[in-house]
Amino acid sequence: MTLNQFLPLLVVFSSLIPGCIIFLLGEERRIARTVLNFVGAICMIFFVSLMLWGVHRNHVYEVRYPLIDGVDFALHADPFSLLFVTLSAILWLCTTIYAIGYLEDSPNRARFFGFFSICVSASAGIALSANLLTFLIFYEILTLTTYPLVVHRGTPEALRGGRIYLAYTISGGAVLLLAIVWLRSLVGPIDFTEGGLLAESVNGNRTTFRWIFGLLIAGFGVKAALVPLHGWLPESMVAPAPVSALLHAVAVVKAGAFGIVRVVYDVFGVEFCSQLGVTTGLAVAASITIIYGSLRAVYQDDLKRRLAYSTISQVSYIALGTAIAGPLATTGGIVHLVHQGLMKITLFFAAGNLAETLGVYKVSKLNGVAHRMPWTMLAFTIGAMGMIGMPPMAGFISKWYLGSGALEAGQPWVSLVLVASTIMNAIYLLPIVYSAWFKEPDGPWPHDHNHGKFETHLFLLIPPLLTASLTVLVAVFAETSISPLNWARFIVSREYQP
Amino acid sequence: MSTFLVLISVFLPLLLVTIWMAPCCRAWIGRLSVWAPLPAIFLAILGDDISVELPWLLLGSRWGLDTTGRVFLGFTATLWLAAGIYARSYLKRDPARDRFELFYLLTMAGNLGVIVALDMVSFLVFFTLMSFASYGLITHNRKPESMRAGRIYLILAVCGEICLFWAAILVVQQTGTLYFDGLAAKLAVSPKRHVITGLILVGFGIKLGTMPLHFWLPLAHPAAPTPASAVLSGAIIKTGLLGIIRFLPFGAVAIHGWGVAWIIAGIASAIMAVLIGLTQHNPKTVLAYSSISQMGLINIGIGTALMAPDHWTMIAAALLLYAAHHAVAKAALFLGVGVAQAEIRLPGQRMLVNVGLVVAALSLAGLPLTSGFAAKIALKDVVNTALEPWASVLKSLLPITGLMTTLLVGRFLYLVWPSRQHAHNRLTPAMAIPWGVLTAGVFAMFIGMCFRGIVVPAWVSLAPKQLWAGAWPIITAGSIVLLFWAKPSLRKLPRRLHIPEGDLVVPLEWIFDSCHRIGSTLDVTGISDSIKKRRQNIVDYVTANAARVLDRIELGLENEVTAGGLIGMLAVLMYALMTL
Amino acid sequence: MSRLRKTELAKVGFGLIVAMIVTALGCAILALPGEESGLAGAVMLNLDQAGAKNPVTAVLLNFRGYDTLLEIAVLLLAVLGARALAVDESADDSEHFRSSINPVLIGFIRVIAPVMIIVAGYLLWVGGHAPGGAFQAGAVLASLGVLLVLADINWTQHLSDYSERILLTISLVVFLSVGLATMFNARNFLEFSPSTAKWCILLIEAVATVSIAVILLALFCCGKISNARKYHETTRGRVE
Amino acid sequence: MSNLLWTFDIVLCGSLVWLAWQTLATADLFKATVLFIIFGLIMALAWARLDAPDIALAETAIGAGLTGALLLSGLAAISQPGTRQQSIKLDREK
Amino acid sequence: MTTVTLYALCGVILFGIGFYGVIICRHLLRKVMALNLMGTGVFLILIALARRTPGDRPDPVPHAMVLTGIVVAVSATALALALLRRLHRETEIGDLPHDAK
Amino acid sequence: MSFELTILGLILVPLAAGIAAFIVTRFAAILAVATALLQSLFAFRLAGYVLSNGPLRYKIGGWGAPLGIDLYVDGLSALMVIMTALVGLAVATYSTSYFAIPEHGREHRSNVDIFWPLFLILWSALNALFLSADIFNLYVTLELLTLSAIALIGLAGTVKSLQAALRYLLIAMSASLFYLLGVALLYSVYGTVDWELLGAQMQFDLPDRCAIVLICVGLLLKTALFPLHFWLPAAHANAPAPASALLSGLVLKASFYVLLRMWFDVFPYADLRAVGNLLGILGAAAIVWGSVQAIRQQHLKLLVAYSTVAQIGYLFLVFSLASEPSASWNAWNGAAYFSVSHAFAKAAAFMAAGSLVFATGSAKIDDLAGIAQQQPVTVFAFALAGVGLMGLPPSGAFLSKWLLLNASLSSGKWFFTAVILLGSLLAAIYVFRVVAKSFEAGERQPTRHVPALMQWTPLVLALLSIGLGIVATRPLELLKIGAPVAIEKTP
Repeated sequence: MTLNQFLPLLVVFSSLIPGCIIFLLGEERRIARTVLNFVGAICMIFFVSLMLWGVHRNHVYEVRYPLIDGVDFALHADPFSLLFVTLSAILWLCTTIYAIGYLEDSPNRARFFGFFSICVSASAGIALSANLLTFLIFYEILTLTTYPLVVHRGTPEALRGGRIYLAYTISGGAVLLLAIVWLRSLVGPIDFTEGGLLAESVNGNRTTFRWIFGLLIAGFGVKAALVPLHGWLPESMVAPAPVSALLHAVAVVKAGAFGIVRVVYDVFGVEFCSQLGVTTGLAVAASITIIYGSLRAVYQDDLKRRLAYSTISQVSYIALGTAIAGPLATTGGIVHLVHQGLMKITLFFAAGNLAETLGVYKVSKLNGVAHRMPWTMLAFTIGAMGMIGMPPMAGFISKWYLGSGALEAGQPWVSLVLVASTIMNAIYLLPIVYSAWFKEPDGPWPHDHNHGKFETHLFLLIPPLLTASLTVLVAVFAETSISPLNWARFIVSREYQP
Repeated sequence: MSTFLVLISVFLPLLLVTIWMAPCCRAWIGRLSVWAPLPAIFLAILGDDISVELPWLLLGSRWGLDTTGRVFLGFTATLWLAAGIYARSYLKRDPARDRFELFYLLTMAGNLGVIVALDMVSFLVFFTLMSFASYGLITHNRKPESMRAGRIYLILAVCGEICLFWAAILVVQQTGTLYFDGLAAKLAVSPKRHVITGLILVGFGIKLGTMPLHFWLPLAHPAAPTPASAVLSGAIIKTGLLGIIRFLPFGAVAIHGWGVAWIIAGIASAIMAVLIGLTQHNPKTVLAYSSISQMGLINIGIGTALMAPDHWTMIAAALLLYAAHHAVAKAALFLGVGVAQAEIRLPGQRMLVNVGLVVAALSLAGLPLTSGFAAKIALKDVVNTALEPWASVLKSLLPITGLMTTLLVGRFLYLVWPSRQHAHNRLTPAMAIPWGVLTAGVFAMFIGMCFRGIVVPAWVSLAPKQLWAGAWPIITAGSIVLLFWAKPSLRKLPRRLHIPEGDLVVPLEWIFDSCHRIGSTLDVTGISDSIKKRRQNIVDYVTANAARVLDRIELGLENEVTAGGLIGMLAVLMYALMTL
Repeated sequence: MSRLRKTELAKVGFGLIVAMIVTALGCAILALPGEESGLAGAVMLNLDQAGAKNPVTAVLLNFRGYDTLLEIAVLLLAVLGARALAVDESADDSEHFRSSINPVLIGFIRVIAPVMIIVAGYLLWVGGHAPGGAFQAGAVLASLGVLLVLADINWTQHLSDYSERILLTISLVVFLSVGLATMFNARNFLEFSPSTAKWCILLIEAVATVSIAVILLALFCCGKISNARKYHETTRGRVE
Repeated sequence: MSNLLWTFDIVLCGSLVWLAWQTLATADLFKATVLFIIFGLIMALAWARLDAPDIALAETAIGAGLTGALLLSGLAAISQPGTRQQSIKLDREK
Repeated sequence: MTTVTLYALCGVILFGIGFYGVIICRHLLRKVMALNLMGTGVFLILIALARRTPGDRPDPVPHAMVLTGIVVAVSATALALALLRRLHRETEIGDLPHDAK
Repeated sequence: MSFELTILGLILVPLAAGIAAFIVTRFAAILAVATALLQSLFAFRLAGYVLSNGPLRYKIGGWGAPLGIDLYVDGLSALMVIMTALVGLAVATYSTSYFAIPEHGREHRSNVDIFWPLFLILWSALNALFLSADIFNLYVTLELLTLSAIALIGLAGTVKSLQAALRYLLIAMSASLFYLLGVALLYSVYGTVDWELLGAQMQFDLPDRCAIVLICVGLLLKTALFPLHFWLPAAHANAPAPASALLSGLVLKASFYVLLRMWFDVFPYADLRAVGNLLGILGAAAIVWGSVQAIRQQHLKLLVAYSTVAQIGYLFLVFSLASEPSASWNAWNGAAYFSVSHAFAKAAAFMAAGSLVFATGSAKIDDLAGIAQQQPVTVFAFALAGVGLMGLPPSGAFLSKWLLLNASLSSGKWFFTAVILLGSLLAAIYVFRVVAKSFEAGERQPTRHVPALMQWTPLVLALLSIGLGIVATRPLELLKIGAPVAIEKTP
């Protein structure tokens, strides 16, 4: 089936083409833009569902196109890529809705939505990449197209944020490029292979491979915001809320985390990684990140910065799960990719609602905000609870698997990390919930925009509630066959198959 | 039918919560929520032992009913129903009644869910729901002291959750099963059972108010509105016991160390709580300390069970009995606080109220012919099974606890005695009936137990020796109480000896605050600012100089003589490189 | 003082470097083989088919005619460049230039002009078999033009800009056309048949002479012959 | 004969080098230009000596003649004051 | 040393002088002259070396090349002078800003 | 249409069109665009011939080398011709609008009309250069190229442009004479100027060495390799925008092409390892120095011009990298492809810069604040071209850097690996300096209306430079044809 083979490409195009058309439409064609966005998002979900169906039945979806001899641009749908692409597709839809509400009446919307859509295709591309080169291509496209979104407001802070963002990510990209070229010059084409590409045919110098692994992790670690490569993330929180929500909670950081998982499992292979002894290093790095991120989050008064540090901490769970290297931990890490996305996007949506509707940016100004915006804060609360890992929220499932995995792999020290992180999660998230619900407002809000019947614009309200419900649903229905958890297990079963 | 009941008892409150979200529906949800525990009551009475598999839910769930569950469900649901009815009236004029109902329903859902959950994940889910939702009940009136109580409660709840989470993960990892069914046997052979037991005991011990993890309780329970206090003290703290029963490998293996530890903790709770409680002047705080002390007795039972796996069946029955008894009696007392403080017009009513209060109070102390009496007897059997020297220690201790409990309830009665209180509101039937029913339940339970043969042999327990054994501490203590009551000089003694509510929390808070103060006096931002500034200076200096150097070089390169020289030198160099 | 010394030092240093280069090149020259015929033999061998007896002309217009074509383009380019840089100042064109005509110069030109034209024609014609050719002839004609300009003999007023452009480019056009015309005979570009080569070369050279003359003159006049007077008002003063 | 020619060659080359150097070293630009033209004429001799009459002709006409004329006219042009001084309208670079 | 080498060496020296002049001379006109000297040096080398043929007829190919070269040189000179004039018109300077002063 | 007509058409059609455009000024622009279209057609046809027949020769005048002059086309030259055709087409299109603006015509209309013949002759010269097999003919074409380039720079008419043009002229002419002297030496040793024949006979004697040095130095000067780049920034920055595009995009590539040819085809047996390393190190220095200077510039076009200095450095890495047999194939391909992709990106960048300068009426980067809102297309074009300059995927430059990196890694020359990566980072800094400025918020004066062609042409060209990364297989396949024997053909 020809169409089948092109499905991965269609997924990428379903947001790329609307993005390009949006640029051409210009600023004023608001309805056309909205329709395009939705059509794109829905098409993407449709194509992704088709692939999900197919991959479950072991259909192969692959597009391969030689760039130069022996270097292919290749898209490939495997269970892991579909996990990420599904997440992107669904959250894109949510965020599109949100962004339409959020950016009402602000300038440069065509630019915003154009780049936004291209970003989504880039992350879809990252998800569907079949080799490291393709991954790198989309990774860099993602970097570039995110930049205009980060500096969207054009204020000095935005420009500064953008500068820092670029400084980190472009350097990361360069390191990645180096690593990929190096690896390729040693072992030839680098297609992602379940169980690891290098697992069998390794005769090179161990130290060389360790270096390459380090470089790869450093390259991905920039986007995954591994400490000390995390500096860009809090700074780029100056972006509009939908950007922070989708890109910095989901697409960009996840791209990094996704890359780390790919490298460990599909390039090096767990076996080989443990032989090299690099997994412990990764686990330690991830643990430090988790602790450090949480610790910093506690001291932030700016809501989005607090969430940003929380992201730094939470995304490293994925790396941690990968590094612990056992079926359970990996399941936890992989499923956290989805879960963290859902929870964090909820939090960001809510934070954006507060900023947009009430002009509230600081944690210290949140007293009683839930009386004014109960639904938003309900979503926030669910997200926050999930982050802490309370059942029956998504975070619980992730932590459950990570914890079990750590024990299974005989690395009980990881559980200490998780405990510390959980406590700090509670310390930096619960007070927000507490002051929003249980304190009385200090006075009138800085910029209270009245949106009529609802507490805020309807488009701003639906997405967080949607993602919050998903946060609960993915955990409550974790054992159903369509749940992320089951999909993660499916992925892991393939990675660990003999 | 039972399946349906299992599901509906949990889902009904949740469903009501969902509907509550729509503001227009809140009024009738409020009315309806009172009856939400009914399915659970039906289930407890009529249901079969059943387990419902819900493989799609969470990580694969199993809900259902077993003997333990039935007992717990019985008293829990009853308490919720009573408290619900009571609350309708009690909070009639409270502007935040909607909010109360929300948390009430959520807590109830959690509480009922915990009981029907037969797998760890569901158990944790409902336990969490219950724990966090009850925060809303505790902080209902938004007074600073309530908020403080809530904060401390929340901190401990989170810590407890973490312990339980890790315990659960360890259990699953060790046994490979998520279900309680057959867990004990598998856990008994696990090398990590000590760690697990520790985590479980700490996690649930917090809920049970075991010393030294108890300090949230005297703050939290009094802070909640009276009906909420009733369920908190009556039903919710019992889930700690339920959890311990569910998780630990009772009957399969002896975990001696923890058993001893827990017995000591239990003794400490039983005695210390009374001593501290005696100095309180808020009747609800006194009741809270009483709960701690009563739970101390339960903890003694748990400790014993850890030592003596062979007697588990008996101990379990005793513990269940004790839990049920305490639930009903304590709830009756809490509701009684509201009743006693209400405006009572008719003297007959006053009499009834006074009698009811005294009966319920003494039942706690083990007054013969009440459920407390049966519970104490059962407990005596339990402590006999403990290893020496604990068996003898405990045996001699039990009457003392009865005596002390009597002192404490005496203090309570003194504080709550209706004639002395300023009336808050009128006593309505909606308040009086639940209270009355629960108070009567103290007797009813005893009778019921006798007839059902739970207290075996029925008449043995009523033998004069037994009666005396049950009565003498009460009489002794009662006399002391009356003495104090009568003499005004002695009456002031407890006030002078007053220990702040939450005892341990005071030094803890002080330590925490001190740390915080010390931390904030270290001017971290100032230091980092100065570093930043210095760094900026260096950067500026380097940039400026680098710019000058770069300009110079570029200008130099643009000088044609330099350029020519470079061309020439390049040529010469290339030639040289080729030749050499 | 130190600055001066620095400059001097730089000059000396650079001089040394140049000296090194010159030495190396000198060595290279000395190291060359003493006798080397290059392509002389090949040229002589094919000379009779080249349409020109003068080997230089043969190389220039036949063997390496393509170079010559491009070379004329280079010349044209120089004119184009000069035109691109020229500043049109027709407004400044006042009459006071007229006063400075030197009668002696005019007389000299009257005598020399026909001679130069004849010389040019001769050079052109003789180029086929002896030294001479379009470049030399064109240069002679251009010199005449320069003289005319210097004498301010306003012969250009009848030359429109348009026809000037045609004159400037005609040699290239003809060269290209001839080259393409050879292709109709199933030959390569600029591949003259031995029989017609002579006439082709002559045609090209004739036209080239005119063009080159005009181009060189135009270069002297900053790209535009019609501008000549204005530009050389000052030069005249100097030369005289 | 050969010696004579040899001497001639040497003198010719020497004068060429001397003229070239003088062209660059003379302080006066006009003098330098004239020297350059003379250099071109002498060069024509050298071409002739090297059996390159075509080039000799071309050098006389173009190398010395036209180039000289160009240089002279250029020299004359730049000896005059410029007609516009620094009136650079569109030069925004700086 | 033969005539050929003599002239060739003379060409080399002219080339050197020309290059030196292009770089060192300040005035643009002189630079242009120096450029021409440099070119003449190259041409001289070419023609001199072309005379190494065994017979008395020199190799005509370099001759043709030199003719081409002369034309190129004059074109370049003309263009340089046109630039110089225009520059002088605009600024009245005869050298370039960064020359050695 | 036959091969003969195609290859001749590539050289002669622009020449003829140039003449026509000179005579009939009114239709010059249309003529140029039509020629440009025709050229693209020719160029692709030529590539087609090369792909199907291998390297081809065409004997002008029927004599054949060594007596006559041959045209020669192989993959490399065909690719260069295509590059010229596409960039030229874009420049032609852009210029129709650019020179229609009165401001760019200055007060002298007639001067502007000269642009078209200059442009077309330049084109012809480029094609002639890329298709020539004769090193003396290369000299003539180089001169043709240089003179037209100088005239194009002077076209701007500003003092700075005139100074720059003069300096360029002096340097480029000296460079040509160096080259010519080298050619003279080679001819006097081997009696031929056909590079294939030369390549077959080349020794490594003293005169050969001198010739190699002379030729290399001449071409290095023309290609503006650090530290001989001093003439470039001013010349490229002060020319009219389309001319800058041509100069940076194409003209530099011509001299580099000649050097590449010489190095691998004419001097293949010379032991140039040490010199190659020297050139590589200079290239690395160029990358760093050019980038650093670009970062420091205050003027947009100067920034782009210094970027050229930097990017030229990448090309020269090939001379060092290719000396290792294992790396030579990648290095050679990388350099060749880099020059193509850089041509597209740089031309686009210069044209976009020209549009921006026109729109704001200022050449300063600081005056671009907030222009993204008013000139989104142009800014986007600049940014895309910047991506091409940075060598981020999927641009053509990325693939080139990929190849170069591969080469540097497999040859173990770590130093170059580091420099290549560093160059990308530095490029990112200077590109995003501009882009970030254009995003800056705040009130700004309304900009002038930029004609549509001046907005979209750079964008299309920039997109092409990105697209080069996607369609690279064909060009690389083309490059294989007639690739020098000196490089190992195993990638």
